[in-house]
Amino acid sequence: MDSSQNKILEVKGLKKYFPITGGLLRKTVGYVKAVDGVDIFIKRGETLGLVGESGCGKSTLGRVILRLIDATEGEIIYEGQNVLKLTKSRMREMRKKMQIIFQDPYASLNPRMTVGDIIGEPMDIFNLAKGREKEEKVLELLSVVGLDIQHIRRYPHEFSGGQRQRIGIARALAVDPELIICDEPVSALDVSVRSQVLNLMQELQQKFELTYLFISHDLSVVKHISDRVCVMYLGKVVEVSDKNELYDNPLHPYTKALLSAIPIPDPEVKRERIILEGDVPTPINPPQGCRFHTRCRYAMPICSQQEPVLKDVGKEHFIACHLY
Amino acid sequence: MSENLVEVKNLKTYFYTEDGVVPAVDGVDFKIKEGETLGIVGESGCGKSVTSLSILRLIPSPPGKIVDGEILFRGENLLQKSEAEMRKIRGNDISMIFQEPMTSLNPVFTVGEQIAEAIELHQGLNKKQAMDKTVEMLNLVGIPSADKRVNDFPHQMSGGMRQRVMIAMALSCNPSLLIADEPTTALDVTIQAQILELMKDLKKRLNTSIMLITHDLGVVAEMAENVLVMYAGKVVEYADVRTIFKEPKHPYTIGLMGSIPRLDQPKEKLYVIEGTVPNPFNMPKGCRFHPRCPEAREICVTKEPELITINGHQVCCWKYCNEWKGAE
Amino acid sequence: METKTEKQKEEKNINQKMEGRSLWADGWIRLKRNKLAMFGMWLIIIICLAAIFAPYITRYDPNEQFIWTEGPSAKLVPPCSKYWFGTDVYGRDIYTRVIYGARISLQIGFAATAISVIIGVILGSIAGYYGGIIDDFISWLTNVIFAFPFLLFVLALVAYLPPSLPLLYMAIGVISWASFARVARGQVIQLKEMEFVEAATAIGSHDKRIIFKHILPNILAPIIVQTTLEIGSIIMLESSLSFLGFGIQPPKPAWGYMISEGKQYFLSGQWWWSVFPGLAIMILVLGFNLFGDGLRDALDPRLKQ
Amino acid sequence: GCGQKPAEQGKEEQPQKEASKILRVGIISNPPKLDPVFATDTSSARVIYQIFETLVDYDNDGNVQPLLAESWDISEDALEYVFHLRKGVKFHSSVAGEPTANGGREVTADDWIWSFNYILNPDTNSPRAYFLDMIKGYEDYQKKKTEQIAGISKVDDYTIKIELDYPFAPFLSVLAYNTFNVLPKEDVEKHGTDQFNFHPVGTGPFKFEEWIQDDKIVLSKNENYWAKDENGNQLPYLDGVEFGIVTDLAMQWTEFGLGNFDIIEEVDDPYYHEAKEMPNFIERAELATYYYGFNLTMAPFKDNKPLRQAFNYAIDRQGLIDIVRNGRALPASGALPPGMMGYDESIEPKYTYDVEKAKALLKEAGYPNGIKVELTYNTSDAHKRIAEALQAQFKQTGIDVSLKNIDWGALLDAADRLEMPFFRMGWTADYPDPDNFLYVLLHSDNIGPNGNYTGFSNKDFDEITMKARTETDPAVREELYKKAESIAREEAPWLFIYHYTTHGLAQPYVKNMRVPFFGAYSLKYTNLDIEK
Amino acid sequence: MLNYVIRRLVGAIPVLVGVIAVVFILTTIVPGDPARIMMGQRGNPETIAKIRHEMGLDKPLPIQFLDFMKNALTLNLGKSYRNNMTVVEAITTRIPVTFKLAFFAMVIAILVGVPLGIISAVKQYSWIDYGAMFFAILGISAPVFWVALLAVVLFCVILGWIPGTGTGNGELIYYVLPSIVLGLRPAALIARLTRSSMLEIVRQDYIRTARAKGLSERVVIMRHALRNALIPVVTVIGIEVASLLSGVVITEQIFSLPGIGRLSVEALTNRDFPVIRGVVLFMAFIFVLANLIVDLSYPFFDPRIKYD
Ligand SMILES: Nc1ncnc2c1ncn2[C@@H]1O[C@H](COP(=O)(O)OP(=O)(O)OP(=O)(O)O)[C@@H](O)[C@H]1O
Ligand SMILES: Nc1ncnc2c1ncn2[C@@H]1O[C@H](COP(=O)(O)OP(=O)(O)OP(=O)(O)O)[C@@H](O)[C@H]1O
Ligand SMILES: [Mg+2]
Ligand SMILES: [Mg+2]
Repeated sequence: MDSSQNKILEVKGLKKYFPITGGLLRKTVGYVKAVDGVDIFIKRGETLGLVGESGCGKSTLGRVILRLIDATEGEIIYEGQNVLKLTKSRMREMRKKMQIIFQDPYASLNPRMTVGDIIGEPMDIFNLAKGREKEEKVLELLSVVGLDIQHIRRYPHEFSGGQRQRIGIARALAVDPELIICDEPVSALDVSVRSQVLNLMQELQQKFELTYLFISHDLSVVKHISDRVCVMYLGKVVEVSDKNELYDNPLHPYTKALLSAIPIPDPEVKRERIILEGDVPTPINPPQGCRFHTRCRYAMPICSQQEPVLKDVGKEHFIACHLY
Repeated sequence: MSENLVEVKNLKTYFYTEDGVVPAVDGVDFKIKEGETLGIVGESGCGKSVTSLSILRLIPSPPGKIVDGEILFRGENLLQKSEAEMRKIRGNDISMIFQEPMTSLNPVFTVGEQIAEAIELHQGLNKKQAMDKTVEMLNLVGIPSADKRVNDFPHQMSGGMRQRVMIAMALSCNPSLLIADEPTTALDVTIQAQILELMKDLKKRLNTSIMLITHDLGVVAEMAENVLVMYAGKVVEYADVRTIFKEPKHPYTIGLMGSIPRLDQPKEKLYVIEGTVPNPFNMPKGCRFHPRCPEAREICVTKEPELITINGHQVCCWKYCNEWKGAE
Repeated sequence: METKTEKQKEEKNINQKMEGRSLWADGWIRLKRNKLAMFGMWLIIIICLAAIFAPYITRYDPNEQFIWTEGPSAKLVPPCSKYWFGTDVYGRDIYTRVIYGARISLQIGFAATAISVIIGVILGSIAGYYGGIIDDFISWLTNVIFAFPFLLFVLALVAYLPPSLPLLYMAIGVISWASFARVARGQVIQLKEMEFVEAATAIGSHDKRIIFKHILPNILAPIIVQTTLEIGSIIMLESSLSFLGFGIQPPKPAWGYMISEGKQYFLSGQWWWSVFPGLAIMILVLGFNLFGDGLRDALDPRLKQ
Repeated sequence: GCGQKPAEQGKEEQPQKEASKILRVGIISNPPKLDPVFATDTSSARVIYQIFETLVDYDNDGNVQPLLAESWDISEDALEYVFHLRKGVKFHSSVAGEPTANGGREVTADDWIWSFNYILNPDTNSPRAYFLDMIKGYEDYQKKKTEQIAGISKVDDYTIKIELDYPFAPFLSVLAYNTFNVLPKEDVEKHGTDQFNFHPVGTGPFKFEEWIQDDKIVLSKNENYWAKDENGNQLPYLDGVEFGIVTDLAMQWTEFGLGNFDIIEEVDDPYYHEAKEMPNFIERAELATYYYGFNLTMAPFKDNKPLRQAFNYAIDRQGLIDIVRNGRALPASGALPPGMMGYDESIEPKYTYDVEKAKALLKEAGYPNGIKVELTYNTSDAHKRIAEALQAQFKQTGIDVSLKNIDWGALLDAADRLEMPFFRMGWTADYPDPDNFLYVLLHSDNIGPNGNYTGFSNKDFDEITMKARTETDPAVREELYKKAESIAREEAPWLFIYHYTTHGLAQPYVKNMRVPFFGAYSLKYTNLDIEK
Repeated sequence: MLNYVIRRLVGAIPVLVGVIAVVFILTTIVPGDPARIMMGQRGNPETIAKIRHEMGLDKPLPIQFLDFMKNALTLNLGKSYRNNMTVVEAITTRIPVTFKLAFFAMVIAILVGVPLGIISAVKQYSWIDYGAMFFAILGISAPVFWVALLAVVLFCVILGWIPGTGTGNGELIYYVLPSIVLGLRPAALIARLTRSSMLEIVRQDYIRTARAKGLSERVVIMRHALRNALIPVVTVIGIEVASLLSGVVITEQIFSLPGIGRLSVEALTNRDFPVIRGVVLFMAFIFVLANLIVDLSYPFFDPRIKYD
């Protein structure tokens, strides 16, 4: 894969602050700094895994990239174009290239539409196909994601979680996208179903030359599916690297703790576990300096004062830590 | 190890709903010895929670009903006890931790009140003593400045803390059996690690038997001594933890093991158990797993297998029976 | 290739028969199981049928005053085989008037509710969807209406406006929309955050499409429930207006107005004049309430899980 | 609002307390005004009659009789009236439990002079001041050209003189109208025009005690009342009066049945049969007419006498009265009620129930196929009942009447402006004189708020009624009014419906119950008594 | 907390202004002239004009509106056209009656509705449940005025248990029947809501937790479930206060109670504009206040809610 130069998407200094309102006139009294200065890039055809604890801003990042919510600051460059600067109609065009799959298979499908309508809708919007042609395409998509073509006239509530997730995938595929942001697509699924979906996603990636931004909090899943992995903590990227590099040689203390916390399904394996003290601080009032220093066992005085920047320590291994 | 603390025999719990009968638990047998940790794994809806609630006789009724079986706790059949006797057991001899620490605590009472309530009830302490004991328990589960946090409401605590409160509540009356129904599923990995560590530690100190329900095989591998694998309301495999992980026998267990991505063993492609969990209103005849089983044969479709024991390793599959060959 | 499409066609033919069950169909199945709701539905249907076929199920004209032809013997006749519910002071057959009265009540119930649904849902959805200053304004408007003593408002309108049925619909409709606006607004705000709406944006839907395809169909269920319950309360409201002497004009047999006329005679022993129309109101409103309640349970997605 | 405390009854029913005789009267609405200068309605009048007194009032047959004036002299030209005041009449010495500003002093000529000047003062804005516009100097006083009204003067402390601009036959009757009472200057000034309403002080048999809005009004006995009965006993016999406000006739009737009221204002038709059997039920004709006005200034009734007559022939008055009103009225063929000067049964045309004639007239009027009109009436059960019955009757002639009710305020407004084609009205005499009917309601001077809501304007009629106003010879007057009445009947500006009766109902233990000539509301409780 | 209360009250001002604006518009578009009504059936045009002038009715509407708002700030709502009483006094003299009526009605509604709802929920799908809910819905479906009528006939006339209408000398017995009649609808609503809310709560995880602790069913329901279940009920009580104010109009009319409802109808028919405005403003304020009180009571039921 000669993709090192081929960045399909690049995010620079992206910030998303949600205002907290209060007071008589609903003035803004503070911000939830959900995403607070993120720089990442995704190469064409790869899968970038995005991991981090709950509330660290993974979903927000995904949504901002698709402009489902407006960014506060920063740039999102998709094939050379700044997505954030596009007009509404240009943005709609752009949506053909970028799609999203959601975590909650129950909430992400309109319960009043049949499967056929759901999958066919993007075709209507972009005038991709009509009538018979559309129906055939829908049927084709259904079989691509491994659903029975008889299901076309059924409603979402008649499906199991895994099947719904397939419908969601089919909908995303309907416009022939290049990049799909997968926001925890398998977290809500059962073990046996999860592997079905994961395999399906991998197959589709090859078949349609897709690029994935794969968001998950499950490190094993991310490791399985990604080429590169990005670790977030409290709205910031702390480490990005090739997957094997990251799992074999984690540098950031947070990544290390995270990796060690995962229970290995093998009773023989006994590992030294790094137990992090305390809970994740809130993004409303993130700690000064390095955001992780309150839970870090290597914390130094500088950590509480100065914010570490993401730097390359070789082999495209980026890390934001004062230790390096 | 000593006596069997709990012995569940042929437990059947059905739900009589408007759409039909759901045999949520359909003939489950297992035992838990004193001090033992039994892990129960299985996919969503396979009857794990119903099994545990049946032991406490907390099945919502209607529509639920325990239709058959015995649950022996220290040799006494819980199913024959009166409601009042059961109440003495609940929270006292057997206590339970639930999956969702966010919703399992009553939002309108302080955590202290909620824990002390059980202590007062079962240990005959007065309010003050109960509150002291509560603080002690919170300290035990590692909540910092417990004497202050007793007065917090659940919403003032993080998920990990709430789960600690749940554990403190469950352990406050020194139960002999602790049922933990997916105690860490809702938590982040780092928090999960803290809680697992805590449970291991407490177990060591208090020698409580634990029935640990989870669908995370990693957690089972780490915590349990024996493992029970359930599928569609039935036990499909039951063995000690090493055996289960090293030599799983049931095709379902094998599939389960193969289908999870592992940090330690990279796989190109995950193993896939085809199909979906059967519709509870319409359970397949014969072996309930046969529609998804790659090795299914004639007999699997027609006849239900029994749980058989091979070297202390119980499995419910025709493959290990004599009839297997004949069915080919 | 050919065989494949052939096969697909075949399958499609099968599919047509195997259409999925929409949430509506599901709701209907649940509703059918609810005995009280079905009882309510039958009450409504029976009364509607009675209203439609009124001339066929009564012998008399609702406005015919028998005292002028039959003399005082036709005045205030207690219920008997000739006049099932008795007659009023003019010798009009109360049974007939109660049956014809259903027409008025239903007409007002449906028409006024329709007006308030239209106003309420439009305003509520706009407020919920666009938020900001539009929301502030519409919410202010709803609050004003809520804070306004309802009955006084209608009384004032009806007392001062020339009485006519359409005006009555309007008057009632114009002030009952607030509850619909509130329901719609709340629902839209909730739905706006749902992932399927986000998904619709992600596939490039316009606002219009999102509102009409994704949001409105999903707020329909609570709106329908609210509508059913509202029809009941509007029927009740109309009857209180008639009772207070406003609204419907004689000789139209409005129930509330019959109660109010009969009230004077109730205390002198002629109970039937006001008791039967009262029962009629109660039964019809009961029907709508039972049915609405049942609908709520049947269409409530929370119960599905 | 009904007096007896059931809980305390047992406790307090001790012998000495039992002597307290409180008359409990049910009235239909909260009186807007207890200040007689401003009151215009009968509910207020009922109370005001107990507190205040005029110079003269009526005997049982409608003749003027002395009240606070013991006698009077009228000049030959009928332009000068001299009143000899009763001595020993005192203002109330207390109001609402507190001493009055006047201290209970005697009424003298000065008080009358002051009272008339106060009532007629343009700044006072009394709605009834114009009743006395025939008094000399009225106009100048209204325009504030004079400090005092010229025509009212003091002769001595117990004699006053009133001069008129022109001879006005019913003048004495107007003085009996219950606006023109004597008022204590000190108290009016103390409370001001605004608040005197809540502290009314007069000379009547009862003193004001308490007024709980919408609930009740309590009066107590005036111990210093000037009148004594024939045996020399101090009047009134009652210790007090309590007016309970119950806005619904059905409820009032119920309360009466429960014994919570001793007297009720009105018995509605449904209870008439029952009430009629009661010993203290009295009914008599009233000087009042119930009619539907035709608007003579707009289509279809404008310049269409046959149409108006057709309407008048189309209704069965007796049937309506018998069946709907239980016979409690007299059919009306004209404007004047029986008992009034100028009323004569024989005056033509007599409107009887004659469908054929009505149809013929309708044809003549240009509506051979019937006609549609809208009747506006004001919201009330009784009016609605009549309207519904007439609506059915009209139908037989091919007259399709649709009904529209509006409230009283809106009806008055529309009537003033002559906006409604066909509307309900009624009239009860302010004073027993045909002038109060024919001139007030049908003279073209009074078109609009003054009382002529039909826009009736007939030269002959105007002339006759105007002439009758100043005529002093009763016989001539009577002839004039008969003539006027016959014009009114012939022209039919109204649909004449019926003449009211008035009635009173009291519990059997109420002694000396009567219904005055002028209507039940003018009953004074001076000699009523309770004997259980 | 105080801060919050002040904020809410200030926030209510635009709503109250809106309410008053609506009343102004209503009272000017209506036919019927207060000055004319005061004159009785026959009026003298000059006197009418003079009275109109004194009432300020000849001023342009916006000026009247501003004058009213200005005066309202100092709680000067003007004087009744009808009997010169100040509007504030007219309202305050009637408050006790209406307040008592509404209060008793609400107490009855809660005392009947909540237990009924609980029993219904606890015995879900039993005949007690069906019966209770059927009667609850019946209670909502029967017109108040009609029930009042039946009640008067039954309890006053036939049985004689209640002495009559009105307020007597203020004895509470006079309030019994009107309160029950008025409380019927809210009682039914509360019962229904308590039931559904209770059913929802007993499905919650923390109820299972409570049971797992070994608490008796009574403690589980009364202690753990009820307080949570009452949260939506409290909201409805707040909303019901508003509809109670409407109900008061009819109830007071039928039972001849001298309260705000009667006052408002009387004012309406007599075009007593200052009183109409005053009453509407008062009712709107009560509505706002009731909702505020409800909101303020949330923290008692639900500690997650805090105002500051
Ligand atoms: N619309 C919003 N308004 C305000 N705050 C928000 C909003 N959406 C998200 N946040 C906050 O932003 C932070 C990041 O949220 P986000 O959903 O991106 O986290 P996440 O990493 O996806 O977590 P999870 O694993 O739980 O999905 C959280 O603290 C969340 O509370
Ligand atoms: N109250 C109930 N009414 C009807 N069916 C029920 C009820 N509770 C559980 N069931 C059914 O019982 C079966 C087993 O449920 P159970 O909760 O034990 O599954 P589980 O193994 O705990 O799953 P999970 O991993 O999702 O917690 C399911 O099919 C479920 O639908
Ligand atoms: Mg997320
Ligand atoms: Mg479970």
